[in-house]
Amino acid sequence: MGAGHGHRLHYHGHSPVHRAEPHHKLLALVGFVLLVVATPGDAYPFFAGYLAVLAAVVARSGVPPSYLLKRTVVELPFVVFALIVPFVSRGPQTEVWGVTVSEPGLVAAGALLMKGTLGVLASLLLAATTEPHDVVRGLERLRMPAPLVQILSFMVRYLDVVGDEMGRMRTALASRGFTARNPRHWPVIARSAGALFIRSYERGERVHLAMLSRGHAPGERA
Amino acid sequence: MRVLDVAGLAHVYPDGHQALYGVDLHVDSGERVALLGPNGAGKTTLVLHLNGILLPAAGSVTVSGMPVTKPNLQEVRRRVGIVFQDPDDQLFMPTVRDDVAFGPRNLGVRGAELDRRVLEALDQVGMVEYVDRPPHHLSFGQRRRVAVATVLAMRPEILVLDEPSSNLDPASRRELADILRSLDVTVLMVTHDLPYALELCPRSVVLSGGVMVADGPTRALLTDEELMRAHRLELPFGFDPRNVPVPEGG
Amino acid sequence: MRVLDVAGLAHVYPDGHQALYGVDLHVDSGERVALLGPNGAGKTTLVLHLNGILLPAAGSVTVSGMPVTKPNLQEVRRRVGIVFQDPDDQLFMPTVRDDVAFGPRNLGVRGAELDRRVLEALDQVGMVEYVDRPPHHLSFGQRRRVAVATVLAMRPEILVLDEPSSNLDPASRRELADILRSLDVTVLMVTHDLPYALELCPRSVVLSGGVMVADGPTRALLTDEELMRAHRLELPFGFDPRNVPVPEGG
Amino acid sequence: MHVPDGFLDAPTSIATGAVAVAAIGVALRGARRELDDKAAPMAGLVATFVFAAQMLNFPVGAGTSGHLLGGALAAVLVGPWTAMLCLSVVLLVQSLLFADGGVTALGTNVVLMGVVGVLAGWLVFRALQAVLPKKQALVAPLAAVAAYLSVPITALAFVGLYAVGGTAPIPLDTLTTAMLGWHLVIGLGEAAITGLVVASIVTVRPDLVHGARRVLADRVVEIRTPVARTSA
Ligand SMILES: Nc1ncnc2c1ncn2[C@@H]1O[C@H](COP(=O)(O)OP(=O)(O)OP(=O)(O)O)[C@@H](O)[C@H]1O
Ligand SMILES: Nc1ncnc2c1ncn2[C@@H]1O[C@H](COP(=O)(O)OP(=O)(O)OP(=O)(O)O)[C@@H](O)[C@H]1O
Ligand SMILES: [Mg+2]
Ligand SMILES: [Mg+2]
Repeated sequence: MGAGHGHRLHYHGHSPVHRAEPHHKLLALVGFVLLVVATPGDAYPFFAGYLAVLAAVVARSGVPPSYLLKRTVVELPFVVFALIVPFVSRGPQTEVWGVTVSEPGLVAAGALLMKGTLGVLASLLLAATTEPHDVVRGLERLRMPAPLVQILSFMVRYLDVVGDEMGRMRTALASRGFTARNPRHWPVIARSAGALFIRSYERGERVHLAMLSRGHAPGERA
Repeated sequence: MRVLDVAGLAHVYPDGHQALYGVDLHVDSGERVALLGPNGAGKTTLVLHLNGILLPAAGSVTVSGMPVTKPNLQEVRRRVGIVFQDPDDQLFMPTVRDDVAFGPRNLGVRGAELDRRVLEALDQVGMVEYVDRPPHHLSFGQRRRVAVATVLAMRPEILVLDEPSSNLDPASRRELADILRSLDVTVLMVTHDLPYALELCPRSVVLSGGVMVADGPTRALLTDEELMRAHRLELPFGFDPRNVPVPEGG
Repeated sequence: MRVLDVAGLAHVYPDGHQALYGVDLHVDSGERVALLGPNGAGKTTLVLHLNGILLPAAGSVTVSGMPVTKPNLQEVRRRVGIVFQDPDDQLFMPTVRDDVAFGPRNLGVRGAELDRRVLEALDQVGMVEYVDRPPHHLSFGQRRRVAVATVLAMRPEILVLDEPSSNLDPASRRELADILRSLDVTVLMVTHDLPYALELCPRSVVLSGGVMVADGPTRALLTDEELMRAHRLELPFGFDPRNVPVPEGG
Repeated sequence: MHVPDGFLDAPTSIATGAVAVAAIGVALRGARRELDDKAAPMAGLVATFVFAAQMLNFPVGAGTSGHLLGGALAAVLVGPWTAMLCLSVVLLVQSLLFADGGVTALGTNVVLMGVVGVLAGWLVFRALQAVLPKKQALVAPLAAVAAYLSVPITALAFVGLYAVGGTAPIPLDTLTTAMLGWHLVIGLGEAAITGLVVASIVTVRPDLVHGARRVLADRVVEIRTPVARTSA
């Protein structure tokens, strides 16, 4: 249940990208995205260049491209939005494959998609090559205020605790003949979600106290 | 009649660690069998196969003639009730009442009959007065008792208990033995408490290093010094199995 | 010298449930004391006050003359090592090695000395070969053994164990008793295993319903039938404390 | 409602960034009173739950994505200042690791969900608490109402920002209708979940719920003397 035994976004590896200092990676990510966003929406060669740089880093990291691409589904609602923009936007109309759309809308949608996708890929690469607690460490190095670091490190720990408690709960549900397919069962899930909250809190609290019992001084790193 | 049939069962955990290497076990209807063995022998792993929480890498498990496979899981779980080694794996609802009612409700029990079952099961383990408390705010031993009640309330045909007596106070331990003796079910009980096994189970099997190394009358196993020493089984301080009455049926 | 001094200790849990109603307990340096009592008596609650994990609603706890209050917590926790009843509360690092090293490292131990301590503690509980495994992938009994090792590695002056023998196989149980006897520390051990208490602890105290109801030589308490019956303490099947040798120091 | 990179123009993004930094600064000061030993793990867990709640995503017609916000839930559980910090942390993690919400739009997202969402929820909650009887049983329903209202308010703030610095030329009235319409529906889910979670926590650990502090009953400690004491 403890911190740091992998994460479903994390792709285990020992490449230079994995080993790079987390705060350097964070700065690189932010720099890269700023650059992408600052580029005018119709400067297509630049976007091709950014994509090439990103592809090179991905190749060096050894993370399979399919692994990253599968995770770009987070972008989906946004893609839907981008696809709608040309239809609902104002401005001069133009025709694409026999459909009338707004021309500035089309350009805007293209820019949104390119910028958004580059940002998403860069973030996913960071996640794939950096353990969550290293991200916390990196942000700490970058002088994130202490209370935020504290909340963040508890959050990272609780992701594991909640996952663990949820796994136990799922086993318990299954062995007493429960299947969650039926919507009539939703209230059961809602009620057990409340219990899950307190259970996770108290489990986390006890583990935290166990750490204190073994001389852990908060502020120091585990 | 044979109710539990485990043949050539092997299991590999997702991290690649193999825990069972071809285990055979047969239990007949109405038997009470103790499953003994050192820490890490694979007892819990074996138990978790009996209602399909874990699925075999090789071999098979059959419950009352039904193979434990995906399509039969629902029916198997209705027949096999497991009390987990860690009560926290068992209890998940906001109150003790909800938790004990959960199983029977899934079996279609409702209304007054449901209430009756819940209270009866809690009464058997002496926890009636805790019916409206949240289970995760009970003492460890109290949680274990509620965990037993959640399974009793389902009236399974086969009762599998993974170290049910650990963390129980001595009186609860004896009361649990009385309950198990009074029920007309097949019982498989994992335990490290050898006198308890002798008291309750006429037959014992020993699992060690992922294989079954012994199977026989409990008293015979407990007095086989070589076997005992080889598998980290020792009789506790001040206990001699030859000085105690044979358990009924043994 | 008195190392543990609990006076008038009362505790109310955040949900309003009161678990301790004014408990007194005094333990001298080098003593081994068993803390007995039924499920829900408040034993774990009492134990969690001994290093300030819970803070009293009334009364006080003093360790080696130091009151257990906020400013002293760090020092108190260095002296009092607690093995929790639930090993899952104790183990949180990604590997067994990291987990056992966690405490000594916080005490400033580093390098080769740290490795030595880790391996020695794991060797004492027979878990050296598991040093690189994640603790949450071990069997329950193995987790309990690692939990004991995490505390042994800190070399506390006062060792408090909450049902350390539950879920241990019989040989591990005896080995743990040997370890505890060989250490030159004060031991307070919660247990439901009365023969184990008799074997290991010359003195016992009984907590029941949140108050201390008895304090005396273990054998005397175990043979006081009225006391035993009143507090759900029963000797197990086939065990008579009059037939076994007195523990050293009792 | 996570705003991606490049959705608002640079001046607007910079301005919201500055507002976000200022708001977090104020929240850090305010949270000093709220964030004690017990509240720090609680804040972490609330962040985890908000994170999970925000994973429940519905694509929204003409907005971006619609999902549970969790601002009111966080405010009631840990207090408004800590809640702002929790939401900011969640948004930071989402943008850095999950690519949900752009890195350059972080300021915008913090302002929308972390500041507007939390404050709207908290102010509604406290306003209701001030006029209604101080009962523990009321905490959860009030939290549900606050959660409900916080959702359309946040959606309107989104439309406002878009009017100032949107890059895609969509007519404002279309956007307003779509955003409000959808979020009035999403608000129902928000209210139900917030109410249920708060209710289950208030019944067993009222001490953990910041919004229940002023209605908490005082605790009595009882001392008993042992019935029988055999000493030897
Ligand atoms: N989740 C897991 N992942 C990997 N290995 C595991 C896992 N759980 C258990 N093991 C390993 O499998 C073996 C058998 O474990 P199991 O829990 O079945 O033992 P057990 O006989 O129940 O022991 P105990 O008496 O301590 O409860 C052990 O060596 C253990 O380390
Ligand atoms: N977190 C909690 N919140 C509320 N009540 C609790 C909590 N933990 C324990 N209790 C209650 O306090 C009482 C004492 O519990 P405690 O865990 O100290 O018992 P114990 O003597 O250790 O029992 P066991 O032998 O079962 O471990 C019990 O009645 C229990 O229900
Ligand atoms: Mg086991
Ligand atoms: Mg206890």
